[in-house]
Amino acid sequence: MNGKDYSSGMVELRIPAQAEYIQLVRTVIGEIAAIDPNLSLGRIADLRLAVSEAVTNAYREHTRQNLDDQIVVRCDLTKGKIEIEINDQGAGFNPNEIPDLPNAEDPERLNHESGVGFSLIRELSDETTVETGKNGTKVRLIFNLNNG
Amino acid sequence: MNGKDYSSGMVELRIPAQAEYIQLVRTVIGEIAAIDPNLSLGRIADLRLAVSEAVTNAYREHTRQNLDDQIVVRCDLTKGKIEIEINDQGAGFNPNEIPDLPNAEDPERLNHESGVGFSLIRELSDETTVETGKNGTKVRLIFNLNNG
Amino acid sequence: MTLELKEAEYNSCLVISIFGEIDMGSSPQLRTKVIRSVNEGHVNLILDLTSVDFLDSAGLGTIIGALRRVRSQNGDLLLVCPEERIQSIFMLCDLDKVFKFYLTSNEAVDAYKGINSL
Amino acid sequence: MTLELKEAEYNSCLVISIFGEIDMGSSPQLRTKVIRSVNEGHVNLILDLTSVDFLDSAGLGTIIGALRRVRSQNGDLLLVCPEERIQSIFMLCDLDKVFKFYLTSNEAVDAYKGINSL
Ligand SMILES: Nc1ncnc2c1ncn2[C@@H]1O[C@H](COP(=O)(O)OP(=O)(O)O)[C@@H](O)[C@H]1O
Ligand SMILES: Nc1ncnc2c1ncn2[C@@H]1O[C@H](COP(=O)(O)OP(=O)(O)O)[C@@H](O)[C@H]1O
Repeated sequence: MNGKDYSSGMVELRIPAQAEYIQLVRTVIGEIAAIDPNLSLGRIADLRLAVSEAVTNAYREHTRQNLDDQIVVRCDLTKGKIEIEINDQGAGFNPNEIPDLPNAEDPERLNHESGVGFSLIRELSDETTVETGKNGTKVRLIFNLNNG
Repeated sequence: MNGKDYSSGMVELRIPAQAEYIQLVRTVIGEIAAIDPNLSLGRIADLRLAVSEAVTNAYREHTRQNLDDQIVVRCDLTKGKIEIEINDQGAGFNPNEIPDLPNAEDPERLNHESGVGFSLIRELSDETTVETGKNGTKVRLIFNLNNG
Repeated sequence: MTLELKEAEYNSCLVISIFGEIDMGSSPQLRTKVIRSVNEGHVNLILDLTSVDFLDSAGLGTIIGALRRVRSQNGDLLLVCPEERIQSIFMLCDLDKVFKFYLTSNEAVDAYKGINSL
Repeated sequence: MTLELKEAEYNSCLVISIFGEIDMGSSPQLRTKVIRSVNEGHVNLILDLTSVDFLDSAGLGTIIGALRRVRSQNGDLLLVCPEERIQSIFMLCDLDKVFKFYLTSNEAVDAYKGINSL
């Protein structure tokens, strides 16, 4: 199956903004990734985590804004890469203004139980882009298939 | 969790008309069904099979008509029932004109390797409705949650 | 996506054990295996469905085709199917009248021995 | 969706073994368990992550909160984490500098014995 072209391999998943469905997204993403044999188990785990973080952020935003709308996840398995888009209808945010956390050596660090989601997303994916505004946020993640 | 209202529990999944993705639909349907504790494992198996048959038919029709369009599966987990819709963009068919198969006792029966998909769908679901025409087919399946 | 198929040869028959999900995508693999086995002279077959997690109408069709193939060579096909959930799919299609079911592959092998010692 | 939590009490510490996926949905269950344990006087904790299949940032946050809670009672929290994949999530967040990792729960229990016998 190596080198097969999955160029029309676009899957779209719309879920209610409910915590129960975040696990479903992880399962779907894991299954789609497994269709292409070029992704290692470790890389699939990275992908699942990055997508899960982005969907969790979308879920939290819909909860904060009291929105009933669905969260839309698109996954495009194209030759050479897997591209995932997570869309919410929230009020947007500035990804450059996420506050830095105290240094790991600083005892203050233990007072911060949140705030690493977005940096995890960036660390895990090969490419992260964010389009965000008053009408919602689209996080796009790219995972390359061949560089492991 | 019994009696919890999943009234906004609508999931939509769009997949390429490719054989690899039919298993994905089964997984998703199984996971969604498992979110509601009122469905037994046996009933989840029925649901997975019925949906799989309908998606296989949609896939075959897209292949016959040489369509690149996606197949759309919607799953609505509402209080008391789970409702699934399978939509294709094919040329439609007349579900009342599916030819009868020879009797099980008739040796002729062995010459028919296909043709039971639709009757399986009807047998497994609590309710099956079909809207079909030149622009495609929508199969709607209802599984009641409480009558086992 | 792919089936795992194992085989065990007895004097009287060939047992093909199937692992995984038999659906439209994977059933051609089973069909090929059956055709090859019949071509090699194995006309008394046993399909062991003990480890089949999922079976759809395409899978049923493939198993019907297998029965037709061995019958046309004066052979037979027995099914090992302890899982009620899988057996019920045959029943829903009235195919429990067409196939013989056994709970273990030993029982099915014994059934062939019985026939052959007649 | 739910975590399975098992505990084993030693003279020197309490081991909480976690089974399943720790995410935003399930981590409150772990938080509750830790708070209850600290309230019952267990300030030397071990979290055994051997059977954790998935850990997200909400899970990390809960484990950070657990460390803060036991530290404020002059206790400690050790992690059993033989799975590289899970350990690497701590590393990505620089949290490998905050936590002590052990490969087996026995090693972690022994570490507490060492401290307590000083
Ligand atoms: N989709 C989003 N919509 C609105 N705000 C967001 C979104 N994603 C992230 N944010 C904001 O960025 C902050 C940092 O996100 P993150 O790094 O994932 O950490 P956490 O979610 O744990 O706070 C969030 O607290 C939130 O204010
Ligand atoms: N979604 C569909 N679009 C067009 N034709 C369909 C569709 N579903 C079923 N059919 C027609 O109905 C027939 C019977 O379907 P089915 O009972 O599932 O058996 P099989 O697919 O094995 O032939 C198919 O052969 C096909 O001609």
